[in-house]
Amino acid sequence: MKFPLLSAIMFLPLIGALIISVLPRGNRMGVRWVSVITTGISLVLSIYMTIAYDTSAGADQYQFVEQIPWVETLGVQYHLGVDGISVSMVLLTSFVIFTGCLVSWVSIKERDKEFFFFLLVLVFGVHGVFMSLDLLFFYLYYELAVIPMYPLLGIWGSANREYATMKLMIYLTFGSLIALVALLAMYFFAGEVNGSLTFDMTVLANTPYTAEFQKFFFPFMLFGFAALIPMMPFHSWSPAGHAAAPTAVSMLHAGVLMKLGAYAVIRICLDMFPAGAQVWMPVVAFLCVLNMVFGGLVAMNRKDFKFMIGYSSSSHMGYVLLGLACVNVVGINGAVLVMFAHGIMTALAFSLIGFIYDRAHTRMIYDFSGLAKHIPFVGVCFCIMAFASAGLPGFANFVGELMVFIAAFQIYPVATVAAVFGVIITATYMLRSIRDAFFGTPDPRWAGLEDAHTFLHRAPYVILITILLVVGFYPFPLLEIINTGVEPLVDKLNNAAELMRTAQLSR
Amino acid sequence: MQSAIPMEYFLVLSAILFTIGCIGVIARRNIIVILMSLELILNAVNINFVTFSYYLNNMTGRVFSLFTMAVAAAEVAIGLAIAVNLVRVRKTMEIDEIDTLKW
Amino acid sequence: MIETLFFFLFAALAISSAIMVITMRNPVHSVVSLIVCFFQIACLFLLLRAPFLAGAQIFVYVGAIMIFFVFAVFLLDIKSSMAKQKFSKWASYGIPVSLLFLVELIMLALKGGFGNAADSSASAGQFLDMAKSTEALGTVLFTKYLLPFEIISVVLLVGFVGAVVLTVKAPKED
Amino acid sequence: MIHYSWFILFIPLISCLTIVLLTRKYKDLSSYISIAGVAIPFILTLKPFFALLGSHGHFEPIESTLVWIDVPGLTVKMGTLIDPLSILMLMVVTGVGTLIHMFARGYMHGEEGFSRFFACLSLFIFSMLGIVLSTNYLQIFIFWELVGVASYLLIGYYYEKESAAEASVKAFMTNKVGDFGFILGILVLYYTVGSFNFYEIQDILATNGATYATGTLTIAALLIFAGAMGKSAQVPLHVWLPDAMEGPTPVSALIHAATMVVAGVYLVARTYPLLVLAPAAMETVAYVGGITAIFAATIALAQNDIKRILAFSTLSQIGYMIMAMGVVNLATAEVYTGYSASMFHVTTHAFFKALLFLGSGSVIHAVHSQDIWDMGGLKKYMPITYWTFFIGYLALAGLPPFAGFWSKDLILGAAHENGFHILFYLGTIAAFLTPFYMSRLWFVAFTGPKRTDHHAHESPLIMTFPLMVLAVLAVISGVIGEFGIPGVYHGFSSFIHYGSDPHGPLHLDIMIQSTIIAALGLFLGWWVYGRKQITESEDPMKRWLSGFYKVLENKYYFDELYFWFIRNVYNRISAFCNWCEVNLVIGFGVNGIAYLTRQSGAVLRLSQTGKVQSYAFIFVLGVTSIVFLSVF
Amino acid sequence: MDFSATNYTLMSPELLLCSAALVILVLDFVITKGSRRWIGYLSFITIIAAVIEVVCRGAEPGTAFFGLYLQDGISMAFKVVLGITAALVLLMSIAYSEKIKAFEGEFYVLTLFAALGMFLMVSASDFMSLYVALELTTITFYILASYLRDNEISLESGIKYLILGAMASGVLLYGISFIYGVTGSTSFVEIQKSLAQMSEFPQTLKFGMVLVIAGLSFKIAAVPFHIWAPDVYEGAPTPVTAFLAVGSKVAGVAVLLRVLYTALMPMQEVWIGVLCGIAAITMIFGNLAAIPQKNIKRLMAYAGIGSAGYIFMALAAASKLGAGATIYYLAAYLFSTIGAFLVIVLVANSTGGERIEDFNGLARKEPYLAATAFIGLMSLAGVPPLGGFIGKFYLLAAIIEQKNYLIAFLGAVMAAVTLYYLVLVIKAMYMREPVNDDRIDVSLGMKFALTVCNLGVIYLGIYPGPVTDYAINMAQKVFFKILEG
Repeated sequence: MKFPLLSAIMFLPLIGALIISVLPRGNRMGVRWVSVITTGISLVLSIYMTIAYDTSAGADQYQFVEQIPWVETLGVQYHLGVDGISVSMVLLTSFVIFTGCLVSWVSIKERDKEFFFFLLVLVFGVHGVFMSLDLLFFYLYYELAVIPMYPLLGIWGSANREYATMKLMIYLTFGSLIALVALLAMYFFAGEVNGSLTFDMTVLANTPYTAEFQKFFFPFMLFGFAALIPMMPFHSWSPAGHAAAPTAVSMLHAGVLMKLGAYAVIRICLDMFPAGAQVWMPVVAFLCVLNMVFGGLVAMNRKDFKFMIGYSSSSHMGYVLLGLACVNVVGINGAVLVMFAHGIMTALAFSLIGFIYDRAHTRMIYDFSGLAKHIPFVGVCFCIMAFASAGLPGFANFVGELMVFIAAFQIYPVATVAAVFGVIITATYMLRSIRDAFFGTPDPRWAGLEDAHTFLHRAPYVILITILLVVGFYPFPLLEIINTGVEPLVDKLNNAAELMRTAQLSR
Repeated sequence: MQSAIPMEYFLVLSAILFTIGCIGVIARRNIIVILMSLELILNAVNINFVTFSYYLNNMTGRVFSLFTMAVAAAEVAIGLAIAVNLVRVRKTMEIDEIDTLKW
Repeated sequence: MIETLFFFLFAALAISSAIMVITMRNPVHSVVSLIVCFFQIACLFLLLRAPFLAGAQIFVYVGAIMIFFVFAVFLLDIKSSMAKQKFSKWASYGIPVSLLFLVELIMLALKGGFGNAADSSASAGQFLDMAKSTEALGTVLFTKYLLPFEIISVVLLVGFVGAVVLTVKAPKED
Repeated sequence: MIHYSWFILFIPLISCLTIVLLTRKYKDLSSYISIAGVAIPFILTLKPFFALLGSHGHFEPIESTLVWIDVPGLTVKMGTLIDPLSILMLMVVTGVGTLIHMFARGYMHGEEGFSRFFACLSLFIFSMLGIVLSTNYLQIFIFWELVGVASYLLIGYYYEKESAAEASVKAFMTNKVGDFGFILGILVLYYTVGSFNFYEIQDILATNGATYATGTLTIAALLIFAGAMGKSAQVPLHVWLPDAMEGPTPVSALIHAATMVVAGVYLVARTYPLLVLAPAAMETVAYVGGITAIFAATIALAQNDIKRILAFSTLSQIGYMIMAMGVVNLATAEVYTGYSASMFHVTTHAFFKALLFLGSGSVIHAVHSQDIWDMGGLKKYMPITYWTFFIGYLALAGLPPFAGFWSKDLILGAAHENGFHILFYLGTIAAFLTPFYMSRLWFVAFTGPKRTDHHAHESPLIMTFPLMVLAVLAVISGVIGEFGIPGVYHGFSSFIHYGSDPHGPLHLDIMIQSTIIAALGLFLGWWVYGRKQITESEDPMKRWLSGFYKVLENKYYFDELYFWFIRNVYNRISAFCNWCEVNLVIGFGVNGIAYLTRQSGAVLRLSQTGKVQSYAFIFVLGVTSIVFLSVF
Repeated sequence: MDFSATNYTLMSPELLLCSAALVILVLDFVITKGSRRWIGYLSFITIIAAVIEVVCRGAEPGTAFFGLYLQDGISMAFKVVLGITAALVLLMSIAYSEKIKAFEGEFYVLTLFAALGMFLMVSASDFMSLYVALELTTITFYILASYLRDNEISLESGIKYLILGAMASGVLLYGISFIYGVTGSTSFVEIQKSLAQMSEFPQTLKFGMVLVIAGLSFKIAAVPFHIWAPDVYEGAPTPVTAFLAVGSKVAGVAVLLRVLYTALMPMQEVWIGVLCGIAAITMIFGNLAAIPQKNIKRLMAYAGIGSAGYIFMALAAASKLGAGATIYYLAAYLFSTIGAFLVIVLVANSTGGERIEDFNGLARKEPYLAATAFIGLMSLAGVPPLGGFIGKFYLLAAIIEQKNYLIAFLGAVMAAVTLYYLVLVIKAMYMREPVNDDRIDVSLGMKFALTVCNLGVIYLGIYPGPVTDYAINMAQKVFFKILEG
C-alpha cells in the first residue's frame, strides 16, 4: 500500500489535537510542542507533496489519490486527491498554521490547551476541504473549518467578540447551507443522469447538467460559498471577525478560511456548472468591484489596525473574484496565485498586528507614533507586509494581481480599471498607517515596547516574508503546478461556452 | 338497509358532541369541567366508531370503542389524581390561573 | 321511523345535556348532566345494535368514571371556584372557531364516501341480532384483537399505579 | 552559462540582502559592501560599454531571459537587455552611483540608521538597474515600482521627522497615480500588439504598425507616458519631487536628480516605436515637457531651500529632456534629433546635477542648514566644494564649454528644427531663467561674507573626491559627447539614436543665441545678487514679482489643490463608504435582519401564554385550518 | 385457545420488558430503603436486555397476534433507538432520584412501561394496537410528568399534557374512525389495499388522514400541535423531559412513518402537501421562538419542535431516502439530546437551576460535561463531524431528491437560526465566568451515559455508512417493495 500522504498531512493536526486533549491541564510546553511538531511535520509533508507533484503533461489531474467507500447506498467515499489548485492551497494552509502555532506559542496565555485543540481541529477541516474529492466530505470539512472559529473567537477574542463570533458563525453557516441545497440538487440530478447516486466530485464534475439547471442553481452555490470569500455585500462578518479574533486565528481566518470560499467557487461552481458560470460570473465581476473599491475605501477610513486589515482582506479577495470571473486560464491562475499570496501576506499582517496588540493592548492607529524606533524589526516587517499588500512587485501578490489584470482587462475593462485603482487605495491606507503609526515622532509611551528579539518571535515573520519574496521573484514553479489544475477546468468552461453559443445560434 | 336512521345523523351528532367537548375545554376554567369535556370528546368518537361498525357490518369499530372507554377510564383516573394534587398545591381550580409555565 | 324518532330524542337529550355540562356553574351539576349525556349515548348504542357497548358505557362511564368525578368534586373545595368567573377569556375566540370546525365536520359527514355494507353482507345477520352481536364482539376481542386487549390491561395497571403514586400518602421510609 | 548582465543586476541585491541579514551591526562593513555592490556592476558594465564604443554604431542587442510566468495564454519572460540605450544608462547609474555611494559614506557618517541607509541604496541600485536592463514592459513596471519603494524608504529615512514621513508617502502615492496609467497602458498595448517585449513590439509596429488604430495606440502611449510623468515628476505629477528633498542629500543626488527621475525619459525612449505611431501622444509628451521646464524654472526663482532650488531645476531639466523626446516632426522625420539630444542631456545632467547636489550636501553637512540665506562666504572654508559647485553651476547654466551647454543646445535645436516654435521659446525662456536662479543660489549661498555664524569646514576626502570627479565630467562630458573622441567614436548620437544617426552640423545660430541668453541670465543674477550682499527680506524678486512671488513660493498652489482634493474628495468618499458600511450594510442590512429575527422570536413565544385554554384554542384552530386548507 | 397462532415469541422483547417491569414493581414493595437505586439499575439492565433481544431477533419480517404486531427492519431500528433512550433515561433518573421524594421505585417501573408502550407503538400494524400502545405511553407520561407531587410546575405540566394529550387522542381517534369508515378496516395493510383500488380519494378520507396526522403530530410536537411541549418540557422532571423529547418523539415519528408509508402510501400526493405545510411552519416557529428562551429545558423543547419540522420535511419526501434519513436523524437526535439532558440534570443538581445562566463557566469547572453539552448541542445544530450534521444532511437530501426546493431552502435558512440559539448555550458554558467553583459529582453510571452519548454522536458523524445503509435498505424493503411488487 502506498503511503497515504494526503491523509497524513490532514490528520496530523487532528492527532495533535487529540493528544493535546488528553494532556494534563497546565502542561503548557507540552501543548505547544505537540502542536508545533504536528503542524511542522504536516508542513514538511506538504512541501514534499508540492515537490513530488507531477506537472508533466500526461499526469493525472488528481494525484496522491486515496479512496475508501464510506456509505455505499448514497455513494459516499473517503476520497482524497489534489490537483494543482489544491496543492497550492494545502501548502498555504500548512505554512499559515505552522507559523500560526509559532505565533501562538507566545501570544496565548490562558486556556492554551483548548486553544490549540480548536486551532488544530480547524486546520484539519481546512486541509480536508482542499483535499476532499467527495462532495459530502467536502461539505463536512467546509463546515468543520468554520465551527472551531466560534470558541476560538469567543474565548480568546478581543473587543466585541460575542457579536463578531455570532455574526461569523451565522453568516458562514447560512451561506454554506444555501449552497448545500444546490449541491444536493446537483447530486440528485447527476444521480438521475448517471443512473447511480454518487458524491464523487470527479464524477459529478463530468456530468452534463442541463444549462437551465445550471443557471438556476449556480447563484445559490456561488453566493453560498462566496459569503466566505467574502464577496460584497455579504462581507460584514469578516472584518468584525478579524478584529475580534486572537492572532493565530486571524491569521488562519484571513489567510486560509477566506480561501475556502474561493476554492469552493472554483472546485464546485466553476468546475461543475460551467454553463452557469458563463452566465453568472459577470455578476461577480461587478460585485468584486465593490469589494475592491468600496472595501478599500472603508479600510481607508478605519482607525483600528485589525479592521483596516480586515477590510483590506475583503478588498483583496476582490482580485480573486475578478480573476475567477474571467473564466480563462490566465485569470484563474492569477486568482489562485492571489489566494496563495494573499493568504501568506494577510497572515503576516495579522501576526504583526497581533504582536503589537499583545504588547500595547491597543490597535488604534492614532495611539501610535514612531513605533519603528522602538520595534524596528516589527516595523520593517510591517512595511514589507504593506508593500506586499499594496501589490508591489517582488511579492507574490503582485504576480497574481498582475495576471488578474492582464486576464480581466480584455473582458471587463471597467472592472480592471477599478481594480487597478483599488491598488492605489490599498497603497493609500497602508502607507498612511505606516506613516501614522511607525513613522513620525516616537511616542515615549511605547518606549518600553519589546521588539521581536528571539528566534521564536521572528521565525514566523521571516518564514512568511521569505515565501512572499520567493514566489514574487520567481512564480514560475508554483504557477506551473497551479496551471495543471486550472487548464482542465478552463477547457470545460470553454466547451460550455461553445455549447451555449451553438445552442443560441441554432435557436 | 339495516336501519331507517341514516348514518349521517349519527355522524352529525358525534360532530356536535365533539365540538361541544372542544368548546368546553377552551371556554371553561374549572379543571373538573374541562376533564368532563374531554370525556365528551372521547364519547363522540365512540359514537363514530360504533356507527361505522354498524353500517359497515364490521366488528372492528365496536372493539375500538371498547378500548377507548378503557383508556378513557385510565386517563380520567390520572387526570383527577393530578387535578387533586394541583388544587392542593395551588389552591385553585381555575386552570388558567395555573400558568407558571409560559413563554 | 320510530327508531328515527328515538334517535332524535336521544340525540336532543345528549346534546342538551352536553351543553349543560359545559355551561353549569356548579361542577356537581355538570357531573349530573354528563351522566345524562352518557345514558343517552348508551341508548344510541342500542339503536346501533351494540348492547354490550351500551352496557359497558354505563358500567365504565356512569359506574366508574363518573364516580371519580363525583369524588373529586367532593374532595375539592368547589365553593371558591364557583364564585369566580365561569368562562375563560378564550371562549370568545374558541367558540367561533369550534363552530367553524363543527361546520367542517358536518359538511364532511354529509359528503359521504364511506365504505358500504355490501362488501360484508354475508355476515350481516350477526349485527341485527343483539345477542349474536355481543357474542361476535367477544370472539373478535379475544382472538383477533387479543393484543390490544392485553395492552389495555397494562394501561389500566399503569393507571392504577399512577393513581397510587400521585395520590397515596408517601410511605414513610425509615 | 549565466549572462554577465545578470550579475550586474543582482550584485546590488545581494549586497542589500547581505547588509540586511548579516552585517547590519557593522556599519563600516555595510557601507563597503554597498559601495562594492555598485562599483562591481560599474566595472562589469565597462565590458559592454567598450564593446559599444568599438561597434561603430552596429551594436546588436543581447537579450538573456528566463521564463517567469508560463500559462496558456500568457508567457512572460524576465531577463536582461543589453543595447546601447541600456549600456548608456548602466554607465550613468553605476558610475554616478558609485561616486554618490562614496560621498554618502562620508556624509552619513555617524547616523543611526547607517546600515539601513546603505541597504536601501543598494536596493535602489538593484531596482534602477532592473529598469535599465528590462526586456519588456512588465519587467520595467516591476522595477519601476521597486525604485518607488526604494525611493520611499530613502525619503522616509528620517522617519522620525513628520515631514519626512509625509514626503515619503506623497512621493509613493504620486508615483502610484502615474503607475495606475502605466499598467493600464501596458495592458492596452498588450491587447493591441500582443507582446510585452520592447524589441518584439518594435518589430511588430515597424512591420505592420499602420494596421492598428491610431486611437488605441495613442491611448496606450499616453497611459504609459503617465507612468513616465509620475516617475519623472512632470506637471501635474511633480509635487512629490520637491518634498522628496526630505531624504538625505546623497539620496537626492542619486535618486532625485541623476538616475531615478530620468527613468521617465528612459521609458519614453523605450516607448518610442509606439510614440512615433501616435502623433498626438508624441505632441503631448513634448508639451508636457516644455511646460514642466518653464513651470519649474519659475518656481525655482522663489525658493530659499538650497535643495529645493536644485530640485526645481531638476524638474525643469527633466522637462527639457521629455520635451526633447517629443519634438519630432513625424510627417517628415527621418532622423530623430530630439531622442539623442534627450538622452545626451540625461547623461550630462546626471553628472552636473549630481555634482550640484553633492556640493549642496557638502555645504549642508558643514552649515547644518538648508536655507541659502543662512550660508554665504564658503569659499574660505570649503574651497573644493566651492569650486566644484561653481563648475556645476556653470554647467547647469548652459555656458559653453560646460556639459550642459551642449546637450541643452541640441534640445533647443531639435525643437526649432522640427517646427515646435512655442516650445522653442519656452525652452529659451527657461534657459534664461536657469542661470538666473542658479546665480541667485550661487551668490547668496557661496560668495560674500558669512551670513550667519556657521562653522563651515571642508568635507573629508571621501566626499570631495566624488565632487572632483563629477566636476571633471561636468566639464568634459559635453564636448566629448558632442564631438566624440577621434578614432574611438563619432559622438554621442552615433550610438544612441532612433532611426538613423542624427548627427548633423552644429546649429551655430542657436548656439550663439543660447550662449547669449545664458550669459544674460548669469549677468542679471550677478547684478541682482552678486553685486552686494543682501538679506532675505531684501530679495528683489519679491518686489519685482509682487503678488506672483507668493504664487511661486507656494509652487502655484498645486500642493494645496491636491490636499484639498484628498481631504475633501478622497477622504470624504472614504468616510461616506464607511458610513454606508456601518449604517446601511451592517446597521440596516445585517443587524436589521438579525433584529427582525430576534423580534419575531420574541413575538412568537408570546403565543405560549401558559393558559391551557389558549393551547386548546390553538389546537382546534390548527386542526380547523389544516382541514380547511388540505381537505376542501 | 391456541396460543401458537398468536406467534407470541416474536414479541419477546416486549414480553421481557413487561414481565420484568411487573417483577420489579413487586420487588419494590419488599426492598428496603436505600436500595432504591438498585431498582434503577435493575430496570436499566432489563431495558438493555430487551435491546439485545431486539437486536438478536434481527430484522426478519414477521407478524404476531393476527397481524396486529409487526416485526421488521424498521421496527427493529426504532426499538434500538428507543431502548437506548430508555436506558440512558434510566441512568439519568438515578442521578436525578434525589429530587423524587416518593415512590422512586415506581418511577423506574413506569419508565419501563413507557418504553414498553413505545416498543409496541413501533411494532403496531393496526390502528387499534397503535392507539392502545400510544395511550399506554401517553398515560405513563402523564404520570411521570407530574411525578413530583408537591412541585407545582411538575403538576402543572402534567395537567397541561393530559388535557391537550386527551384532546389530541380525541382528534386522532376521530381521524381513525373516518379512515375506518371509508375503508372498513383499521389494519394498515388492509387500508393500503383498499386505498390502492380507489381512483379518487373522498374528502372524508382526506379528513381522516389529516386528523390522524394532527393527532400524531401532537406526539412529535409539530406546529400547531406543539403547544404543550415547551411548558411540559420545562415543568416535568428532567429525565421525563428527556424521555419525552426523544422517546415520545421517536415513537411518534415511527408511528407516523408507518401509517403514512404503509396505510396511506397510495394517497401520498395528499399528505405530502400537508406534511410540507406543517414542516414549514414548524421549522419557522420552533426555531424563531427558541431564540429568546432563557430556560434550557424550554430551549430544548423549541429545538425539538424545530427538529420535528425537519423530520416532517424528510417524511414529506415519501421516499426510501426520506424514511432512512428520518431514522438516521432520530438516532443522532437521541444521542445529542440525551447528552444535553444528562448535563442539564447534573448541572441542575449542582446549581439548582435550569436557566442558561446556570451553565455559565461550565467549561472551566467541568470540561467533560461542557464538552458533552457542546457536542450534543452542536450536533443538534447540525455541525460536523457530529451525527446531527449527517442527519440533517440526509433530511435535506431527501426533500431535495423530490425537487421540493422551496422547503429545502427554508430548512437551510432555519438551520442557521438553530445554530444561533444553541450557540447561546455554548457561549454561556465557554465564555462566561462560573457562578461558583463547586465541582459537580458525576457518578460512574453518568460518566458511562455521557460517554455513550458522545461516542454515539461522533460515530454517527464520522462513520455513517453502516447505519445509513441499514436504514435505507430497510426502508426500501419494508415500505417500497410492496408497492413495486
